[in-house]
Amino acid sequence: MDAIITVENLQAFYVLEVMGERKVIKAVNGVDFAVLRDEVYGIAGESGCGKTTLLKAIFAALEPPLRIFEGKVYYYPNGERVDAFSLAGEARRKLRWTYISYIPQGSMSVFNPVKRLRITFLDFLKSHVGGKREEELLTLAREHLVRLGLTPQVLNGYPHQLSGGMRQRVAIALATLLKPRVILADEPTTALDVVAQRAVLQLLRDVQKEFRSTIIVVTHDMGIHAQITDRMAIMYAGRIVEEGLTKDIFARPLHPYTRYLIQSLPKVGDKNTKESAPGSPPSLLYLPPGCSFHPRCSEVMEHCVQEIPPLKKINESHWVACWMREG
Amino acid sequence: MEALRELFRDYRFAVGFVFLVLLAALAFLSFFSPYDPVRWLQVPRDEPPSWKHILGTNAKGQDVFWEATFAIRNSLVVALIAGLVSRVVAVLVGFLAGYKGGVVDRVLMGVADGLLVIPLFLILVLVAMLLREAMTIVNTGLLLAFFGWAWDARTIRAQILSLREREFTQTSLLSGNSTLSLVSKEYVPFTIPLIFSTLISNIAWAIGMEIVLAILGLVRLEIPTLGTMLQWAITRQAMLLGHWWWIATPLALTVILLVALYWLSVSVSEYLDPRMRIQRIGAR
Amino acid sequence: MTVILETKGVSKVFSLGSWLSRVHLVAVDRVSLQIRQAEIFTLAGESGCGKTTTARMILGFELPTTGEIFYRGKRIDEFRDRKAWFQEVQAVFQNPFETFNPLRKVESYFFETVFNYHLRKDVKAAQALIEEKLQAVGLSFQDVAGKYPAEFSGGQLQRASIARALLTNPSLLVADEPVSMVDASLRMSIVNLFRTLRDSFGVSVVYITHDLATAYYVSDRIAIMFRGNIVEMGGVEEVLGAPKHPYTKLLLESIPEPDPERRQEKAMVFLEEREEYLRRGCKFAGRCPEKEEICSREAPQEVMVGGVFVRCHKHAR
Amino acid sequence: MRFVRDYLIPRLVQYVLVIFFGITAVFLIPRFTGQDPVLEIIAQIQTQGGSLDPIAVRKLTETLQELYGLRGTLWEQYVNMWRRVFHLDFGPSLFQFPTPVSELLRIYLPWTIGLFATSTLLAWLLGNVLGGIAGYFSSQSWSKILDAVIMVIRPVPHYIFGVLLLILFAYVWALFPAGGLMLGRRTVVDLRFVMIILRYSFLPALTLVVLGGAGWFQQMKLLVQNVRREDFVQYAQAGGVKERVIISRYVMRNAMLPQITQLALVLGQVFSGVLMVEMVFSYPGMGLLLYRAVTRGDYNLVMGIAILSIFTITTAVLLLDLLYPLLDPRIRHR
Amino acid sequence: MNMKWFWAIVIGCLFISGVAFAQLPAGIPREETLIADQLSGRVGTPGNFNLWAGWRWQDRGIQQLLLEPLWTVDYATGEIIPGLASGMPEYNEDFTQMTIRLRQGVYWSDGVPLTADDVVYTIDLHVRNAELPYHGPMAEFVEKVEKIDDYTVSVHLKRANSRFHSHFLDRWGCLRIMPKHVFEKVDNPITYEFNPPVGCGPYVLYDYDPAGFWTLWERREDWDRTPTGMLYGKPQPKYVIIQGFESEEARILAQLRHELDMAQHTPEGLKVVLEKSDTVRAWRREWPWVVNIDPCITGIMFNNLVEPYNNREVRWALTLAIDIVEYMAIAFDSMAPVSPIHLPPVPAYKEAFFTPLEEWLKGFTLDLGNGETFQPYDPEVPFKIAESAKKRGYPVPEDPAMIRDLFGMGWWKYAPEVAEKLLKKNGFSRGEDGKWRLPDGSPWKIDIVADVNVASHPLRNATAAAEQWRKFGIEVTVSPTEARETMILKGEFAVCDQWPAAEPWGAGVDLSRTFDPWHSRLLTPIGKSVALGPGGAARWCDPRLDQIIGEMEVTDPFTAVERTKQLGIEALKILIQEMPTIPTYGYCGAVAWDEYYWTNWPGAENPYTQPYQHWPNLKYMLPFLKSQKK
Repeated sequence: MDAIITVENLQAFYVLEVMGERKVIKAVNGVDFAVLRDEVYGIAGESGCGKTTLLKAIFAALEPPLRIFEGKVYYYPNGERVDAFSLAGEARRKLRWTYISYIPQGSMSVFNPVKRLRITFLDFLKSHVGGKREEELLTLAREHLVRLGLTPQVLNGYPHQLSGGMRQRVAIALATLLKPRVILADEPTTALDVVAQRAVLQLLRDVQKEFRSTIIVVTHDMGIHAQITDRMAIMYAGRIVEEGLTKDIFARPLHPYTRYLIQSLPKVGDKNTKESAPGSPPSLLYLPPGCSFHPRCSEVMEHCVQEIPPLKKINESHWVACWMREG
Repeated sequence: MEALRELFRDYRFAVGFVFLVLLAALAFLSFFSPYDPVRWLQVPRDEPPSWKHILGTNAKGQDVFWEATFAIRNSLVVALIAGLVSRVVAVLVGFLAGYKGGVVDRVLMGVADGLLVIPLFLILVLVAMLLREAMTIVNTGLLLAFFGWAWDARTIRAQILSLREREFTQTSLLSGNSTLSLVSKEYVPFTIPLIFSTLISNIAWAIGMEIVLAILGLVRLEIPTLGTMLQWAITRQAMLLGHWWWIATPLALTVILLVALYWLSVSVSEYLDPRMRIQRIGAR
Repeated sequence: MTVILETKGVSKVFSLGSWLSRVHLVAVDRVSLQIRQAEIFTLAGESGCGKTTTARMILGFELPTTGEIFYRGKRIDEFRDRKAWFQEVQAVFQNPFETFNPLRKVESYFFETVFNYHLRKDVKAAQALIEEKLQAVGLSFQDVAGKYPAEFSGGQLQRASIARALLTNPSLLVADEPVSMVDASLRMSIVNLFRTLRDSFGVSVVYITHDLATAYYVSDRIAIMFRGNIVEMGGVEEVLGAPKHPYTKLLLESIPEPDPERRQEKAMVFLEEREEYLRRGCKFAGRCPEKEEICSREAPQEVMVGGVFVRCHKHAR
Repeated sequence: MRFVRDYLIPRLVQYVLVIFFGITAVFLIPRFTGQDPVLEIIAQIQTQGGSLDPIAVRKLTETLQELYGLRGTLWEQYVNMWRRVFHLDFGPSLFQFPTPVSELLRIYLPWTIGLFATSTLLAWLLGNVLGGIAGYFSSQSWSKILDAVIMVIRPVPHYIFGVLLLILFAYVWALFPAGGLMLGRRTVVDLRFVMIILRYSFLPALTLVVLGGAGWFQQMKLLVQNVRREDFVQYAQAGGVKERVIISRYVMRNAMLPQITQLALVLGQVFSGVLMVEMVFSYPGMGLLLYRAVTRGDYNLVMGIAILSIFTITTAVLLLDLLYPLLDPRIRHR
Repeated sequence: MNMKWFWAIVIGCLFISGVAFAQLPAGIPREETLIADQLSGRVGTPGNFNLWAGWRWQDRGIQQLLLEPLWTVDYATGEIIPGLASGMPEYNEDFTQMTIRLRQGVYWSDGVPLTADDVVYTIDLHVRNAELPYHGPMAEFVEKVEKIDDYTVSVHLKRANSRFHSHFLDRWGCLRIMPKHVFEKVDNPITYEFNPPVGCGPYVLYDYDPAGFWTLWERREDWDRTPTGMLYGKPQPKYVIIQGFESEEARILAQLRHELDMAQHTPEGLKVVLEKSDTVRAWRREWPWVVNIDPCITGIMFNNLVEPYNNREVRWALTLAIDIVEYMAIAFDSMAPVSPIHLPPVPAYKEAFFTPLEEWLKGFTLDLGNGETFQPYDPEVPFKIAESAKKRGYPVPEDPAMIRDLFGMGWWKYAPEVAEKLLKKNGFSRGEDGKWRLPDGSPWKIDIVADVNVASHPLRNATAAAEQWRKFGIEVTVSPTEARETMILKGEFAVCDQWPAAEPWGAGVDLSRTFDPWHSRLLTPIGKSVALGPGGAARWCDPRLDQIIGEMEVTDPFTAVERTKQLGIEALKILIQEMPTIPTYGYCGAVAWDEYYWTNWPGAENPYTQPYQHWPNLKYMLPFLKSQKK
């Protein structure tokens, strides 16, 4: 196995002091998985299931109140295993954008609003590439954009002059500027219209093909996962409840939650009534006992209320955490 | 009360608040002063601090401590009048200009800009001279209030402009709210931190301005304020004569007052900052 | 079927940019459409196509630069006041967390609506009415009471937003991208609501979206907008079942199919919004796969093809 | 050209109106202060020992009124004032008769620009840079100490701070002069000249820079603490952009924007602090000139300074408004 | 910040502070220079020396160093010093002609000799030119001026005036002689800048600050061709700088740094320099240090046309409500001499008026009605003041003569009960709160229109009076206002802190200058500006005084000395009886001299001349200074 990121029993909680009371939000509550070289890995789940936190932890961007309670995240730059949390300031800074980079959720405000994009690109380049003149770096940036099918003209503009879709694509270009091994994409298509979504997906696919990068895509939209990911995990309330090859998951969803996610998707030409999963995702502050999904599950059993189901291997590449699949 | 308890967890708020309470208590003490603050030769002159006169006495034959109680009271009154009255104007103008837009906005902001552009100090001195006999505590406060609203009205307007674009404005309209209740219900919670912080900076400004006017002798000098206390101490050379207690007292009170206000302002704005409030609500 | 709302040649012009580079955009260009009693009418298109501006003009938040809007034959600016108009038409917005002031309790909007429109006299009766509407969207007063927006999930809050809009028993509900900010898994619960409203309460819904899948699922008629123009309009089955305008085809193709076996591999051209707005001739010409010489020269006229309005040179002949 | 019609013209109209009303106010207010500059002069001659009899007083009054342009009704004076304004002629100073106001402005303007404009800008720069850095590293102890020191210094009145500096640097350690710049008309501009001026201006400038800078510092610190939380800053940090670049180009640059607007407006408000400093250090500048003019009812001089100041500030604000899109490309004029 | 930057700044600061430590302009040796403070502050018209056209900051050296008048008063010695004139003015029998004899051998600083032509030209020009401030008296009186010979001028007057010469008698300004050869070439003598200036004084202009802070004068090579040189010898300082300060602190520090030889401070400032410097001395070497021989009297002025101050008994009641001991403590820290009459207690006047009046004062009686009387004079006041000063910790001399010298001859008793009777007699009453009510029953409020300069004597008087009257039960406010002069001249006040009477000449026994403003023909209604300030602003007159003034006009102050004095005494008695204004204490100057570079200042122990640096007489002091070459 050629892992590029491994996550081992990760527990990342937010610890808040509210009105003199200590509150723990169990955003990532014991997650294990490995992302392989040269694949697009999807993480699906509703808002508030902890998927963004998981990305932050993978990116080793830990600012209070987020704290790691247990577990490790490993990087594999140049083939050796590195504990991401133990990286010191400068070492971590150097790995960023060269080994691992990050596509933000909304690109609305991630660019310096008062500088032309050229400057922003140069800032990122200069901080990682030494010994080059500004002109050379700018050429690098231009070539990169061209390779991704974007017009280098955007560099001369200001961020607010771009449409949402364009801005998101420029953000992707920025994130891939230094050909990182791993790209984390947090809801890269949310708030974009379908046409722009398509453009972004197209770009991500191109990036992956071009640079052989590993992409970890986090989104609640199963359509996106279907379109782009090779393997995916379904997250619910801070845990992975199902993991497998994307095509397997869409073909044979094992977890009731996964089924809801897939079946509720409307299709043109299909006017049959579709239902969402009933109820709302649970608060990460007050998790229900046992399987977190049991209050919304149509197949709930007594066992589900009492004990948390472990992630079980169903076949070579398909795992699920549900008492229904027990035995 | 919940809010207060939470605010007190911030040492800046706690210290600022305690300072302010102490100063207010000091101001309140003035009602029990054994001396008439206007009268001279009440006590032996130029005496350094002692048990009898804990902050010494000045060259006018006044007990510096008791004089300071009046000074802080009067200065607080001036600053509060200036701050509150100008707040009312600033809020009204800011909200009106921001919400109504168009001609109303142009006219109001024109007036505000006009006030900002004319060298304020020139007008202040001119008016202070004109009013000299009438430069009582209240009038000084009102005068400062008159010149203190323009900038803040602009800031408030800017915020209203951005709030006006937010969707909940429309929800509120759809809920049948009138303009007045829309503004008061939807915008006030967002502008309160701003209003509060401008209030505090305006109060600080008014205190500073009162001192400037007093040092120039443009207010009624027999009424003790922080400014007139400094003015007397300066003109009677308390500094060079080594009567440090006379000048240090109003100076220290000014510094403490403004530091307390600054801390309160920083702390409360942080507390009232919508982002933080939303976070707190979300974390419940 | 009765037409309850009609726009006649409504346009809206914005000027954008600083004085250093100022342009005037016709955000909405002579849009005429009709909304009938108890139907769900979808206004679809990518962002920046003018659909939100159209909705805002229908709601009266924005005044048309030219053109008129009629509600049951009456010009909407003739309504006695804002309130009288909003009793007839209500709205649901894209982001439920922005719909409600994050610093206020959600319930306050409900009570305000009840009392401002004099729907009920006392708190108890008001609460009963609110409960009724919340039940209709699958919530209860218990779920809402005392909570701030941040304490809801997106789906819940969006349903609450709809419930609030229903309080005045409006005839028309304008829903501006009501599900795009809601988790995909919860979208259907909201979309289904619109069906219920139409079927059970006879409410007309203007459903604004870029997602043709839900549009197809829920709506009766659809108008596809592109850069200020309606390029195709008609029954949803006709328009989406057999798209005539190349743009409609593009939109349909772009839906991310939830099927790993059917990936959109075809590359596509993208152009910036402003560039297209300022384009002469057919605004879609820049990325139209079926572009002809005339398209970049002349703006196409609206034609009726099989009960569907199309604005395309291809069909004009 | 809709820009011209919708934006530029209204803005220019506002500009002109502000100047018009400002100047009118400045014309009117001194005339209500109850001072009669002519009587003031006569009184001065009398109290200083000159003896005048009634005929002389009447004659002198008439003569002086004629000279000062104070004859005629208020309206005539007003019209006359505008006529003179357009010729940039503010008449002679009433109190420093017969020196023309324009001559006085010419003498004092270089000093004012030299010290007060410079120190205001310096205060702005220093305050913002330090405040920015301190705001970015607000959790570090040096930042906290600096903040505390500045917090205590800021409320100190200019007069007292100036005198303290004077006592410390001109008496206890006699490093700087106590005032009285000894440069006459015979001086040639050479290094020594520059040094003398620098030395003489050092303490007044220090007072203004420290007290003015303290205010900017506090504001900037708060602004930076907010900007630091913005997405684009956090993203740049995530992207491993060097901290120096983040501070200067991301944090400061954005936090600076409101400060720039403030600066133009603050220029009109510096008079009070400046006046105090001029008093303490016997510095020739506009503040004192204005104060004396106001207190002595020197209408012409008040008009001259006020018009200069109103014009400068209004123009600065207008230019800033027009140029602001260059500083903040997001700005859109509707 | 970068360390490099830090050090650059530190070094820069040191560099700036180290360079050119010498304060003075290049080539001006400090030890040959006298630096004096300019009382009137920074010059507003630095390039203009044309004193004849109006106020030009004359104490920047123009009157002290550059110009020489015909005559100068010296109040310290009580003498009149003939400057350009060789002796006193000579009148004819009926006072319609005055003859001026000029000193011979005097040259203008540009080498042109001074002659009768200059005098004739000056007077002629003033008669003709209405824009010149001295046009009034010249046009009113001068019929013809003629040159008798090169050194004799005869002025023919339109009507009798025994004091016409006073217009040429310099106290703090007079009509000084113009250099004809300069002015006759000038188109407009009003706008002419007179730069470089030409004078007959011992110094010429060397340089000045274009911003007006200082003026530098250089001793004339031919100082012996000036009256000063001829009278007193060579002025010692080669250079004199007259420098203005905007703040008391800067002035004090400059003196402590030996950068200021002569200065007039506030009493507090004086205390500081005396305390902090070993080389600074004051007029008196011991407490109370200050100059107490100034010819000004300070006090409180009423507007005698305003109710209730038009009532003599009200004025007297307010006088008796003052506890002068406390008053002096408040006003001037007990350091000034009180005066019960409208004259300053300078030595010359003490001898001429105070002593002769003392018995009369003791016997002076007020009628309180119902047959009650009260003798208000209290000769013990100086001793009471001495006692209070001693309590404050000041080293007060024991010698009674000295005490009377320092604190005055006496003042009015503190008699609130008498004041009460006087007021009640006039219909005043006390309210429930103990505050006074006017006869019409409304509260009695006094607003004292006051000077804005906190250090000034007028405001000090206002403050002290307010304090005393508040104690007495009247509501008093003090309103310092810049419009004070205007308001006072126009009579728009009830009570103010103006000098209670015009200063006398300061030499001789002629008090005409004090009484003239009160002649009934000058009585000005409220709203119109008075012609002769400050006394006239009180808007009071008395037929008895008219008569005395009339007689003075035809009495030669130089020859009929006894008669002049007698007239003065009679007039003073009327003023005391009527008390139109309240005199309190003689003006005191807190003068400090640094003995670091120059000594032999005219201190109290050796008052060879008046002590001020701003008076025209400074030029007569300079020849006596002794250099302490350092």
